[in-house]
Amino acid sequence: MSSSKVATMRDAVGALVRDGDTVAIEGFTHLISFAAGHEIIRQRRRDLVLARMTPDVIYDQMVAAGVARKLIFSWLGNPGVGGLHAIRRVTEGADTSLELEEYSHFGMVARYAAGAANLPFMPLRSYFETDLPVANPLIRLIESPYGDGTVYAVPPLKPDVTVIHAQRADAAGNTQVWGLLGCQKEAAFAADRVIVVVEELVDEAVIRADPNRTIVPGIVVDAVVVEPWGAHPSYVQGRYDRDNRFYRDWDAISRDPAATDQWLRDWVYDLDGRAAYAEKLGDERLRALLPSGPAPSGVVDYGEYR
Amino acid sequence: MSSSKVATMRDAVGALVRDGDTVAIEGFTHLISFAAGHEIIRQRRRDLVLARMTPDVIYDQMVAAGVARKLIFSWLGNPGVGGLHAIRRVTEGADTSLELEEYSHFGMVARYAAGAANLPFMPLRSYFETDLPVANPLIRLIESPYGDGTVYAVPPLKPDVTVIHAQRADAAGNTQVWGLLGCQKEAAFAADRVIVVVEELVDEAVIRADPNRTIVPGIVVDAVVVEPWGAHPSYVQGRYDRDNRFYRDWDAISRDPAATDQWLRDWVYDLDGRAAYAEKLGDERLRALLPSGPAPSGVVDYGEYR
Amino acid sequence: MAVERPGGAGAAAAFSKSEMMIVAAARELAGQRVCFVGVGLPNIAVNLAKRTVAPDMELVYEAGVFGARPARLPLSIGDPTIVTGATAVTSMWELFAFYLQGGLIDVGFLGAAQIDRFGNINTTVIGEYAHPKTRLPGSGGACEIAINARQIFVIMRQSARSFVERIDFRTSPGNLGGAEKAERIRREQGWLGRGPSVVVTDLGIWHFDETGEMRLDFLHPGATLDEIRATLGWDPHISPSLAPTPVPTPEELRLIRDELDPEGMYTK
Amino acid sequence: MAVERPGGAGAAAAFSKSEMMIVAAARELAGQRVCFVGVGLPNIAVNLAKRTVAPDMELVYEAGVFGARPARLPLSIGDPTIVTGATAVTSMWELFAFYLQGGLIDVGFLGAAQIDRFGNINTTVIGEYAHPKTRLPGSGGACEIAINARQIFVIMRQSARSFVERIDFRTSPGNLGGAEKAERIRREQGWLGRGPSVVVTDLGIWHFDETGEMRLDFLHPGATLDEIRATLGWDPHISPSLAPTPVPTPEELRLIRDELDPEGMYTK
Repeated sequence: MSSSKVATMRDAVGALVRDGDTVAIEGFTHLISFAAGHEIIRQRRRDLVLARMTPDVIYDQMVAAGVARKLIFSWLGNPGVGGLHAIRRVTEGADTSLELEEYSHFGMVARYAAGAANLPFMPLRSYFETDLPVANPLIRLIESPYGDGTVYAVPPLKPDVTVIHAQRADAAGNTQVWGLLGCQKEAAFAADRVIVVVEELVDEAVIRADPNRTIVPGIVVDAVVVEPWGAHPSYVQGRYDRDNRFYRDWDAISRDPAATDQWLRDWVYDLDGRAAYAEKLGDERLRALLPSGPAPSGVVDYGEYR
Repeated sequence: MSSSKVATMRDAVGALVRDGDTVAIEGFTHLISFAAGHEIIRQRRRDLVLARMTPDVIYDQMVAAGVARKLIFSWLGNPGVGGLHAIRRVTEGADTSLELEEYSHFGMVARYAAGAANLPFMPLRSYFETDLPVANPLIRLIESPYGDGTVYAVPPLKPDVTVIHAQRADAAGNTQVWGLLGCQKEAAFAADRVIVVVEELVDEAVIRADPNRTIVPGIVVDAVVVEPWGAHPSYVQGRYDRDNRFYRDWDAISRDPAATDQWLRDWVYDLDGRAAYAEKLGDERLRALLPSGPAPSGVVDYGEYR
Repeated sequence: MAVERPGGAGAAAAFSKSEMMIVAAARELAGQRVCFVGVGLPNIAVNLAKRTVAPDMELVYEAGVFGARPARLPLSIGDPTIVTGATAVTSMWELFAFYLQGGLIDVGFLGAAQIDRFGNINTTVIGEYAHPKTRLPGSGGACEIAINARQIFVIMRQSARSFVERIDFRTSPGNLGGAEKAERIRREQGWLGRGPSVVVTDLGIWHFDETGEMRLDFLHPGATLDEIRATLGWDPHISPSLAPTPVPTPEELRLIRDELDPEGMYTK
Repeated sequence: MAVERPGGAGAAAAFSKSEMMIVAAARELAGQRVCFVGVGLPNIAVNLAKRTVAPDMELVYEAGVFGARPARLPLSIGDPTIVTGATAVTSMWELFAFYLQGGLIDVGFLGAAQIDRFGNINTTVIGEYAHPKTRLPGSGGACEIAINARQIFVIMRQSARSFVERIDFRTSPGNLGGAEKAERIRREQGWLGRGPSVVVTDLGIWHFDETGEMRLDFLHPGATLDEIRATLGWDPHISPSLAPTPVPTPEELRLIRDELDPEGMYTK
């Protein structure tokens, strides 16, 4: 029905991500588009404002590669492992060359929701009696018009580009996800441009067979990139597991600037894309990440009504 | 895991709906619990504040039966047919004995969302340059703390009881719906007590096989009532169709107070519950409402991760 | 009610004023991408457009459906047929917040009980609010559709009771007191909507001119300017290049009569 | 680090201070209904409780999961194993708005980098905010968990650097400057949370007394009061009825070592 938006990662990033953009690669531990992050590094974008609830290893790599001037975030770490050392190097001590704009998780989600809903602010009950509104003056008090006190507000976040990874989409960009949903829907609707990266391109009929599963409609999507293993070392529910080994390995790599540079050369600059990355990881490594068995959802019936 | 909340409709309404309560039977055209409405009539509750985006035929019947003192709503009609005549009789001319509190659809949804999220208000861009804030002084202006103008706000709506109908739930009240979702999730989370009425009681394992399909968790549910055909003349996606004939028939019945009373006697007071109602409708009528064929969702795989 | 007319090619069938209105409204949707479907007459007009001039148009129903492909014309705007085979089903919160208020709707298609020359709409009460002569349904989603959809199409029958100098209640804003004020308010408050752009009635087609007032651009076959003037409460702007509305094609009539409204709910 | 102790019935195995801390924290969850699981040590403590003292407890993960049944201990708090077989998966908006801010969470279980005597928590920076000595992860969900969960449990290792007179940044409010102010603020602002109720460390178990300050109620086997005093930055309240923490059972140790943390990530 709609014309195809299917593109290569190189073309999608080339056309849709510009120097100076605010870019959100979203996905809360699940479905993080490392493939898009690496392509942005490879195309040497500069001065990006990188927004993400949890910058994670992907933004540590992007910061190490010099693409970012600022982070907007709510939790800055390598979950279960420790710190993000490339980011720490430019945010600690005298040399704080990377600008930080910091919220809580709910604050970040509320910012995307306000952006998606075209609201000037979103109220929430967080931040009272904390130092966060001092650290970030964009967190502001607002009085209830019903005379029952004050709450805090956060401003809308409208990325220039949001990138999400998903199990599947059709060529028009109608996108379905199961497992953790994070704030991808809000981040996609809030953005000016949207890149959807999927494990599998499916026929429109697959999407239309289960419309409640759709999280982002094609109407807000600019490009659909088909990139199996595109979320590694993050994971895709039902497809492959989180590669915790990589998250642990990154701790040592990222503590050493030379090792970090070498890693970027070996795994990003010297490869021409995700297929080469997956090949370099090797079958054995990938096979070990497959689920131990299936866990089918079951079928529901929408019924035919003529 | 949790003990069973399964109850009869008589017991659930008897224990959970009290005179004077604010009651929300939600479901936007889809999944309207006529069964609960009729049981509330049968138990002769009084002075209820009835909240619903679209009061529909069910609230027309409840108002005709004298259970309500007030409506909170956003669209007061018989969709595609015309007016709600029992309600019109007590809201027009000199005899306006039923109190009305009126919003737009988004305003009602935002009220439930504020209630569910324990917020003192929810902002929205509706109402500017309309007479609605004059008609309802609870719709109030609020200034953005970012100096970019004003928007309107609505206050939280926290029903004493919310009733929702669903395709299925387990005995603990974990509830799954497909098709139109309306504002049921928000209305359930906002309420003090929740009654879930289902077409089918399923094992916990059915729910856990597809956790993304769950709209309301058992933790907020007080009673699970199993009531096949409980939404008629409303419909249940994949189970039975909307009985448009009844919606049209109600127009004539409800224009005549005597016919309305007779209908309430025949179809509510003189029946002891939904099974008798379905029997009275008859097999032929019910069979005609079955979908013309199946429309299966397909299966997705969550994967086993040990 | 029915008038006999020569068609473009060969003799046309007889058609009713309601059929002409629905056909004219559907045609106005040519080239539109995303349409928010209101209850009643908009429902049949939009579904006709989807089958004729706008096959790629995405239908959005406030019930929470994007990309609906109704296999039949639903009586209500919530119906199982708008879900089965749709692109996406969402909560109403997301539908109103992200799709409508977020700015994705090109055309909001509304009905009305009363309208004024500036396209301001009343669907709430006839008479005073507290003790109305007639209690109408109220806003539903109309108030927010009027503010947030990029443009507003209206379909309604014309009568002295409905096309009035002053509406009894402003449920949904149109061009307020005229184009100048409307532009200023929309700019100041950051509305995404540009307001009403067309009103299709059983007598003709009105667009909005530079003053923000509706102007009659097409007169339906069989209708007269006297009839137009007798069915509204102000002295209307008539286009100097007023043209006759092209009559319904046999295919348009077939779709209405055989597929969309076989019981004649909308067209009698 | 390991100490040898006689168990309740027969000889107990040797166990580490970290194992004692995790076991003590898990036991505090007995009788709790809904627990919000934080990253790091809370993750293993809550998963141990689910397998021992609180089998019916619902685990909530901020990633958007209610009623998780992780088949393995996830390294991160987002992991496919917390989804498969869970009761409900929601967007994070709904998780934070409806489940947490809506008041459904009985216990929020947090870790911390710094804590003061009133249970105020810092997970943002060591040093000044603009040019920190150490940049920590920040709030994540901790700030809103501290405000909205009915009560807060903390698990963290005790040291002079972490148990401080003044935290460098207040990420998550505890009892503020003491019980009186905390009660007033909570009442005035309608917080649902009653604040911190227990801090479990590698040396003992602290609850909060009527002044809002933490009080040592249990001392772990092998730990001494001198060690307690050497690892905090204020003169601590010690319960007059201070008791030794019951040692881990063989089953608790088996669960930690064989099922939850076979690689010793949390317990070395």
